[in-house]
Amino acid sequence: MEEKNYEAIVEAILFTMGESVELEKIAAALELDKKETKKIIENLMKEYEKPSIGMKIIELDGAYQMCTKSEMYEYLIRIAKQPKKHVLTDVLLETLSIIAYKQPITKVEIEKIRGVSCDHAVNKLVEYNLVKELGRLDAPGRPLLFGTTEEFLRSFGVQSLDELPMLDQVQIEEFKQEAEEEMKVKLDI
Amino acid sequence: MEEKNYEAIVEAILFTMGESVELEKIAAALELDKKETKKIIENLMKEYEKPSIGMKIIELDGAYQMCTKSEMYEYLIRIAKQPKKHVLTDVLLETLSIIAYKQPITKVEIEKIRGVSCDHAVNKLVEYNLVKELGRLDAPGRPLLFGTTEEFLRSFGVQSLDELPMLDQVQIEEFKQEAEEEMKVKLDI
Amino acid sequence: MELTVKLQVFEGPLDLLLHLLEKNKVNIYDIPIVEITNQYMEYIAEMKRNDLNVMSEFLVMAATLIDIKSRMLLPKKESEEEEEEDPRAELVQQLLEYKMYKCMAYELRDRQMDAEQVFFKEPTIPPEVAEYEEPVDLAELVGDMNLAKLDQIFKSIMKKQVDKIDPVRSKFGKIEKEEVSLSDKMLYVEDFCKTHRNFSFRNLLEAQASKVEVIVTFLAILELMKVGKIFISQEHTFDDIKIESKMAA
Repeated sequence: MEEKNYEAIVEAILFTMGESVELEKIAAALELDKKETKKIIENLMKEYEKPSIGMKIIELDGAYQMCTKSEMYEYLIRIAKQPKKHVLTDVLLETLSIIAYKQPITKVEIEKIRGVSCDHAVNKLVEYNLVKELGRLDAPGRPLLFGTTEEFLRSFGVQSLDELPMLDQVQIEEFKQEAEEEMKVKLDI
Repeated sequence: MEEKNYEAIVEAILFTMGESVELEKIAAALELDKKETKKIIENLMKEYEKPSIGMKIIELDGAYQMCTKSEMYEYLIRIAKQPKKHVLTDVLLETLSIIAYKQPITKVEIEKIRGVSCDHAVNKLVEYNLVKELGRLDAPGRPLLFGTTEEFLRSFGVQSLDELPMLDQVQIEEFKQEAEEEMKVKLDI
Repeated sequence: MELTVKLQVFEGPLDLLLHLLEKNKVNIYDIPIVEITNQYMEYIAEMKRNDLNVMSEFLVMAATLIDIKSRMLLPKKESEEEEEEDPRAELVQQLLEYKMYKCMAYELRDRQMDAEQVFFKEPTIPPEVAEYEEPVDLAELVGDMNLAKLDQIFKSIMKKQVDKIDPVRSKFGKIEKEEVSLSDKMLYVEDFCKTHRNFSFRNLLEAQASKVEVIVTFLAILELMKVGKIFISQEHTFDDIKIESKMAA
């Protein structure tokens, strides 16, 4: 190989590792800087978008992982074992969404929002590896802080926490104004 | 996908399975006969010969497997050689201390003490060879018992397990009394 | 059994409250607190009282609703110096936040369904490469951690365990459920009305043995007033309330 086929190397790395591989590591293996490496990976990702290719490359918080395209699911399910799925109840999903948006967060804060004790839900989420401890809050009782894991990003097809679907300030404001309009109408009658 | 991208499907199958997959199985997943399937696989194999691709498809006794091209080994080794960033987090340290002082102990007991699921932490500690399985508890479900390893003793400069200063009943009583004293003081105010 | 079925519908008091608001087609910002409180209490009454942990969560919200309800019944301060805050404001804020996360939870569920269609691969590291897998460097991992520090960590965990045992509450005996039912109390007040046509609210309360009895007596008065069996009057805020029986003697 006279000229290095960087894309082929990245491909081989992601294929072999199976798991997510951090940008730094790939850059070190290629002996390139992070910026150049990122460009190569992005090219490869674009290449993989072709319908003639069965896999895709996903980004997870600065790491990359190879997986199959969802269109392949119906064929794969005939031959491969279904990846282990955790059925998330409404309680678990609500708790998870609070943790995702408010991390790092303590159990007490979660309980304040939901109005219900969350011990069981948080423990289950930790067990499912969707949530992890982030350390302890520097406050009386040193309560545990929780946040989401890389597995959370993977299971929900989110690249990074910044990419979480947002009810942004604008939407909230609109929501409020709408309600206020309605109120006025009522008061006018 | 209007026209089935058979090659993409084969690719996805070989990727997902990792190991060798028999022709029959691939044919069944594609809903094609073996002859047609074989042709598709052979096309794909030829495609993979391109130097811009990091993997190859090999045939083994009527079965097919996707693997990395051997030219890629040197890069993979670089990835493997990169020191992994291992850190003993708070979670790991807390779990380790509980195991050290309470061994042999089951995961359930650790969870009771910490109030959070400990699967991940215990697995990591086992991976780091600081903790090992000691057998199973003779109780319903026969849960695994965990204890510290010799490496743990060495790394923490302990001569033998007896040297672990035990938090005995006396100390626990003291803690309790301390807590009660504190409460009394508060109530007196 | 009934409780678990119901709980699948309502994941806690806020969930129930949102349901009631939707059912009544009212806006979160304009909660008709009296109606909602009544409906909420009806729901609580229907719940089988066999899981105190769950019940208590619902009861905390019931108390909040009743608190708001009573604050709204009180005449507003006449001074216009400071604008009085709507007693519902805090609840509205909480409901809005909860609603937002509920909405996000649905969004997440959709995403999960899409993401689930994807397969990952186990690592297949060729033996030539696997040889180079470096073992974990324990010395570096452990760093300056030592037994004394580990001991400290353990002690602080155990101390937390001990702290969890509330020295006051752990000495409490069993809490017996006090049987004070609203309907019983209403009968009691009606009886009282027969012998005392006009009486003071304070006097009536003085005859009550416990806090629960006082509260239920107050609720009984409200209920009897609503159905028109008694008439109440009060000259000034915080004055004693005069109760007059409207029932035939």
